[in-house]
Amino acid sequence: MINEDYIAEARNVVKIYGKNKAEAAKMMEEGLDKDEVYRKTGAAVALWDVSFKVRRKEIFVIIGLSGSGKSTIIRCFNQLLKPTSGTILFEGQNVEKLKGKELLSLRRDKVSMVFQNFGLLTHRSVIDNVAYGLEVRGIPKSERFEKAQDFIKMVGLEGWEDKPISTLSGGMKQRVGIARALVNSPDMLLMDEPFSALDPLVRREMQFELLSIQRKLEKTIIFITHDINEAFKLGDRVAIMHNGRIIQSGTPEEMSTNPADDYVRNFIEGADMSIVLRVKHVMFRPQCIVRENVSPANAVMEMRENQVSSAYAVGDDMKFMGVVTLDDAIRARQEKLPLFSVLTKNIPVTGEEVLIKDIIQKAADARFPIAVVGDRGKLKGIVSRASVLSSLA
Amino acid sequence: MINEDYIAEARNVVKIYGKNKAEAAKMMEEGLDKDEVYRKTGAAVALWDVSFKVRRKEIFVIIGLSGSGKSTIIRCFNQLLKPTSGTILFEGQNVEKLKGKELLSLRRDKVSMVFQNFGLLTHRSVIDNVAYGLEVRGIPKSERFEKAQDFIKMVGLEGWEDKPISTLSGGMKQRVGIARALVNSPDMLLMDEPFSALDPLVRREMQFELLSIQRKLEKTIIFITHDINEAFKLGDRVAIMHNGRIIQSGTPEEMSTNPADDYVRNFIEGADMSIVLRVKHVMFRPQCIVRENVSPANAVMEMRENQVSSAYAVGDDMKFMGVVTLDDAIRARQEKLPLFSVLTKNIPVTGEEVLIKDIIQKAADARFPIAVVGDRGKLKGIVSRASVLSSLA
Amino acid sequence: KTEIVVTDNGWDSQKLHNEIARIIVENAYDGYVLKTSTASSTMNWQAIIAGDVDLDIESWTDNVATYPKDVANGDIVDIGILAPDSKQGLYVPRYVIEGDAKRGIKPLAPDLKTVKDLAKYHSIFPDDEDKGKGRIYGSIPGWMADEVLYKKYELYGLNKNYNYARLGSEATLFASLVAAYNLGEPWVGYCYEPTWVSGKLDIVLLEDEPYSKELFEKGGCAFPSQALKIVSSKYFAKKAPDLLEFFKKYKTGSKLISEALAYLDEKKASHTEAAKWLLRKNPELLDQWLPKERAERVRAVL
Amino acid sequence: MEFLYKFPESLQIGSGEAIDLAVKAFSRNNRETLGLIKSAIIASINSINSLLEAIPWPVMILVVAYLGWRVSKKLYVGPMYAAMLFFVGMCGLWNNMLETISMVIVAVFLSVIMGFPMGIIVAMSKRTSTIVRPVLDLMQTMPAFVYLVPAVILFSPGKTPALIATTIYAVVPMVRMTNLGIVHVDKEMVEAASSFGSTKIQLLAKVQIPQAMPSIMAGINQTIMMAMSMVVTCALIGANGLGMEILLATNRTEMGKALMPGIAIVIIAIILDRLTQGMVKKEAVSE
Amino acid sequence: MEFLYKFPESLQIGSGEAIDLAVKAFSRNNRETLGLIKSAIIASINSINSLLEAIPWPVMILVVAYLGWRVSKKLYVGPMYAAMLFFVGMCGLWNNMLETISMVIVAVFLSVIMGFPMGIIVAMSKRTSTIVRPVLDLMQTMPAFVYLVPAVILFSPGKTPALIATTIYAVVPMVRMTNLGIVHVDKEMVEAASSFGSTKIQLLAKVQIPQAMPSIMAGINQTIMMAMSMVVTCALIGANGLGMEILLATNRTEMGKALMPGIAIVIIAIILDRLTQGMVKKEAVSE
Ligand SMILES: Nc1ncnc2c1ncn2[C@@H]1O[C@H](COP(=O)(O)OP(=O)(O)OP(=O)(O)O)[C@@H](O)[C@H]1O
Ligand SMILES: Nc1ncnc2c1ncn2[C@@H]1O[C@H](COP(=O)(O)OP(=O)(O)OP(=O)(O)O)[C@@H](O)[C@H]1O
Ligand SMILES: [Mg+2]
Ligand SMILES: [Mg+2]
Repeated sequence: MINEDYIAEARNVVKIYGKNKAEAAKMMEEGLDKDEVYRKTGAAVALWDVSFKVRRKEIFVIIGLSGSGKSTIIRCFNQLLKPTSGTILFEGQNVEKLKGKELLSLRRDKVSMVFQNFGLLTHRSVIDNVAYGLEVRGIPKSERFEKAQDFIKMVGLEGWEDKPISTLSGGMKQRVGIARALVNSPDMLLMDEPFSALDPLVRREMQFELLSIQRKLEKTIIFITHDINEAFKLGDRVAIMHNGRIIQSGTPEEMSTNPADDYVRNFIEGADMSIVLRVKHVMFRPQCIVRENVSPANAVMEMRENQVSSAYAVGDDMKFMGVVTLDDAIRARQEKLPLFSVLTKNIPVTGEEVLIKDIIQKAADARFPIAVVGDRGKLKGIVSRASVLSSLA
Repeated sequence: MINEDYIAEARNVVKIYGKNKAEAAKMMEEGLDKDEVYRKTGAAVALWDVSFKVRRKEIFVIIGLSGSGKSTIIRCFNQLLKPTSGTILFEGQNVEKLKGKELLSLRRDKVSMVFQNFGLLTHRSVIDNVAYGLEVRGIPKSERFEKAQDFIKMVGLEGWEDKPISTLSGGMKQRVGIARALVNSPDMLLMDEPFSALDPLVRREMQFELLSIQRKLEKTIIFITHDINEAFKLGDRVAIMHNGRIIQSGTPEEMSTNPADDYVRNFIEGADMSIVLRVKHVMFRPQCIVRENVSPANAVMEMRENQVSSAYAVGDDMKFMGVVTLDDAIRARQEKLPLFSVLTKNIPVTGEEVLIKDIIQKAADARFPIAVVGDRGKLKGIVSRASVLSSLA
Repeated sequence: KTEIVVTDNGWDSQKLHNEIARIIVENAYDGYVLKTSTASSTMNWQAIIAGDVDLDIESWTDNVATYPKDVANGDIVDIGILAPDSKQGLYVPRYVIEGDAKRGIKPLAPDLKTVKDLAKYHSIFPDDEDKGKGRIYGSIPGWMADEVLYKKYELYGLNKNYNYARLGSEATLFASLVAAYNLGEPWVGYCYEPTWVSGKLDIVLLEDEPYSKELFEKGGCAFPSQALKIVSSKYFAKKAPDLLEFFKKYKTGSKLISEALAYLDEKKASHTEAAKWLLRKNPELLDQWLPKERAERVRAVL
Repeated sequence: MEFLYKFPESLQIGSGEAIDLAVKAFSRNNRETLGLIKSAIIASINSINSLLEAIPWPVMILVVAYLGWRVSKKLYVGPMYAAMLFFVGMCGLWNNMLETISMVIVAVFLSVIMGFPMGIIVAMSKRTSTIVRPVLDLMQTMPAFVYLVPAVILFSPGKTPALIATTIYAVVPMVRMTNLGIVHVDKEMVEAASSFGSTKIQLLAKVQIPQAMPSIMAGINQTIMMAMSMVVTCALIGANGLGMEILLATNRTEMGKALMPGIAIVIIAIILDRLTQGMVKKEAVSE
Repeated sequence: MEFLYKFPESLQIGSGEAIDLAVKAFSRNNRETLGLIKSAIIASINSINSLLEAIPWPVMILVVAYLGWRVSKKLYVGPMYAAMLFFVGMCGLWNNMLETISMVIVAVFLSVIMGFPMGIIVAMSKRTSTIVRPVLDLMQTMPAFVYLVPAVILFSPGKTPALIATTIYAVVPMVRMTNLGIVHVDKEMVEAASSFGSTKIQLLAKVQIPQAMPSIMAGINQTIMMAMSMVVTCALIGANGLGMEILLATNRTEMGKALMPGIAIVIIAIILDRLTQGMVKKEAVSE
């Protein structure tokens, strides 16, 4: 039942940039901080003692802030970078020992990469970029264009095949990079922030596509992101990097239930803000407030002027009374009813100090934004469904 | 009570790139599609009949997909672009009519911009970039450095003052751009996707900072984003653009309650996925499953091998029985109890077709991921709090 | 002190003449210094016309296309004749005719005496760039000698079997001669005496019809034994009337100069040293050029 | 204190006569090899010259006008080029022009096929580049006059030494600009292409060279300009053509007459440059 | 069919004697103005020359070695430059070198202060650039020989026409590279700077010029190279210095002797280039 079939592994990988590598390594061993080492030796420690195993057919996500070494470690897997020390294994083989043809074959057939900054060939058209990997393998033009075509379609760029790269928007470029990596149908995909430039609609679509490809074709994927939500959504396992080290790795579940330290906890908060944010953090002033005892005509005018379709009604001392909709106010005006008689009264209310997680359901169900009241029922502000949900992102 | 004091306004602004502008405009008037017009005339219509007013001291957010014309319209406000037709008013003055010194003064004192691609001066240090706006106004070095220092601190770049731009990561560059615009203390800020390169932690901080600056100094801000959550979080009013037109504008509340059309609805879904996604979209296979009738020792071993601290117990036919924690299983092994006697049974369950919004509260409260069961209580998968919340992003 | 500027067009005999003149002007007279204007002959010629340069002490006027016109206009003033007997024409290395036993070169054209004889020998002066024809090196483009030679080349029918190759400068013309000499290969082309090449390499002037004025224009005869002239700008006479007297009398000869040039080359001496050597060896010259008392002042510094 | 202002004579070295002797000896000892080189160069220049001479002048003018239009896509360019060539003919310099062009074409061709790979090799390793850079400086500043004489001694006057001198001078910008172009290819792009298993040759052919194209084209432009600027120097060692006309006129101080071949040289340079730039650009795009 | 292969003589135009006469007349009519220009140029060259001559040679060698080390930050560079200069002295060319350097310094200085603003102006408007580009081609390919004679007629032989010819030739790369650099400044950056209300001058001084610095430096490098490559041509019109030594040796086909000043020229070119590059780089950084 347990899948212990590892396809790739990083073993005590260290990467140091600059001179004085040996000295820097010694200082790191003595437990000095990366920044301190940099100040003393001028050597930048990008990775320090990084070890992890990637299971066959899993999505292994690496997260971490900018500069934590994510791009550096992923680049070691196809030997774009050589570790200063430590080994990278792929299918049990030390990647660094691969020579000439073996390395070419690793890169051509087994491992493909999607680059953070796209790395597209600006002098080529979209399809020529996508087909590049096939081209260097010597596959004839018609065949490679056919294959490339499929993947261009998959990433939603049909019709753009012959366009030069410079005419694409950032998101489109990123999708070309994704198609280019997929077309090789490698055993392992290295994806360095592949969705960062996509807008939310396309991003969701691409995440879905990636998952279905991965499940269908059973690829192994190492996926880098700095978005914890994406990490948890896609990752079978997730590793968090910080300052060139892996702080914790495990399933999203483990990670969120047992964060190894404050850094991880802080990171995970990003995914689950509902347990730290309170109502006061997300509430805002209602656009339009009317006194309960004004005339309905007055209320209608107020709403029209503010271009809203509902208003919060308050009594003396700003006591919250209910919501009046434009339709109801108009009806009251016509039927000469007092305003308070048409108030919608079953508006959910909450307090300023309530945790967001406790009002999620309320907010999701509510027809109107929830009213936030203080002592003696005083209207403090309102919380819309949108503001609750967006605070969680 | 109603703030009708407008600081800036776009009136029927049209921007067409390329030749045949007149022809293209005519076709647009006849109601042709932007793409069609492009195919027929070669002229790209970036903006078509865009009108809106920006109130003093509000945050006016423009959202829309890539290429919808957001950057184009915002650039008209400080005359980096001249509209093909239509007028831009600032403080009641036609910006296009400003000449020489008047335009300089508009740009120096009244309107500052944060650029989508940062637009930093790569030959200058961080502080020299931030102080640039003051420098061109002729403010002496010590004074401008002092001011710049404050804003560098504000965006969290203390200690990086003298670093060259090339050593900054993307997110840091963006923050320099923000500080540079703020240091001028303009009446109006134009911000073109100012937070897109920031990681979630920093992004949340910057959003908070921006809000507090805006509230404290009472600035007017035009803010562009393609993130609906950000738009709703920051915007007093939001306008959605599509293909060079404004489709709808209003408060976040109005927008989410009365979307003008499917395009808007689709966009807003981005903020509120809980009403479209179902449990089956976010559930996953539990890491570790044990049969109810195995020995506790067996369960412990299974959990250890999977490196998890809890397992889902199933009976015959995969019927879901409960969750066993590692601690309980160890206790059972010691005390020689059967496994089923230590099961935690009050695990919330749900069905595959249930809407996410209906289990948000459940998921947020649950100690363990919710079990998803099919007919006859068969375990189909589990849904963790993290996966529910991340699906909303 | 008054500066007297003389041309230095880059060749040795002129430098030597300038140095001799310097010794005299600066020692026999008071109040003068001699300066040289170093440039190509064309440029210096223009400078004399403009009055920026005073004198050309060794002027190959026959090679200056505009000479008659410039004299007629009064832009250039003839002062005197420096050497009456300089030669120019088509030369071949002696070994072409007589061979050179030491270098193992057989005589290739033992009967080559005159320019007209060349017609028979085109195959021994082959043009690498045009197989089957011979090559004659003409004079410097733009010189009178070149125009005359080219007419001769056509008049004598040499154009049937020869190409007329022009090189752009004396330096390369002489280099081509040196190159051929170095290899012991045949070479035929323009040269003149006195010059360091004729002093250093053993070359023979091909004979031609005796000089006559009408024939010469058409290229039908030998170059006259050319007079090297001293020319000045139109301002010089006013500027230094006493020096004018000296330059009118200043006269050397081909043989004298060739000797001095040989001395220069063998001893690696400077032009000043060679000039002093020449004046020491031929003390009578000073008396021919200068009043007695001035001549003594020069002798004192030799 | 005199010795502080005059470099002491006692420290000075000889006049380098050894070099003269060495060159001469080399010339004597390698007559055949040198002869072979010479005939190859002459044959190539002459064949191009005969080719050009075989084209009737009105045809040539029309062809250039057509190419100019094709390459620039501007209507006025064709007639303009035609007028420029016609002007050269009107100056009576048509055949001189053909001679100069054949010379320049060979020199530019040699410069490009040598300079291009040299530029690539230099770009590949930093060590080569530290060695090659001063050599390029040398080739560019060592006055042609210095090696004209040895060239004449080795190859006898004529087109051969002229071509060699021109090529030495004209190859430099080709090497420099090719090198510059390849060195500045975006690192990301090279990395991406490598990551898909490109061999070094594939990397060069499919990524680096196409990316370096603008710089390489600037190199070709400067190579043509440099070759044209050597035309008069070549005339000094016996290469006929426009340069010789200039020398002739200059030696006679006929400024107006010198100006005409001067303008012809400029015209050729401009037309050659614009045509090659256009063609290279096109090829780069179609590729 | 002959007429197809020979450009018809009937179409040919005269020899341009009018130009000769015009130049001569101009020279006669403007003697004073020309004289003023001449004395200004000669004074500037001579003052630099006297300045250089006032420096004892060991001091100069030490200064250059020190600067070389300061600028390159490499230990071996100082002794290397010192050895190179010492070699020039050993060849007996110290004073010739000083003369050449003073000439080149003035030419490069003039080229830079004229070419730099010209490059900026050309970069500002597309129309200027279509006009200026062929003019630059002309300046670069029009053989110096063509305008040497008029220059001599106007200024008489010597340093003045030499300086003018050198400057005409050397200013071209300065204009080209400055233009190139400014045109290629990132549009975003210019836009951002404008958005903060920079005037055109501020934009130039604070953004475009600093950004174009690498290209401008390449321009200075090529300007120095071009100026050095004109040294011999200058000697033809009477500028003394290393070029004259080369001409003298060449006229006597003394290859070894010509080589020494040739090497000296290369040495000066390399040292001048490296020092200016280093200093400009430093200033650009410190600014
Ligand atoms: N060539 C280099 N020379 C010196 N230091 C480097 C070099 N490349 C990377 N580094 C350093 O290594 C560290 C890790 O960089 P890396 O690119 O792996 O970060 P990352 O996690 O991918 O960040 P991001 O999210 O911004 O992509 C950084 O601190 C960076 O400064
Ligand atoms: N210089 C130009 N020439 C032609 N078309 C242009 C030009 N600049 C912009 N466009 C077109 O105008 C449209 C709007 O561009 P704009 O940059 O305003 O988009 P945007 O909404 O800011 O997108 P993004 O989110 O990618 O920044 C696009 O379709 C683009 O192709
Ligand atoms: Mg990265
Ligand atoms: Mg934009």
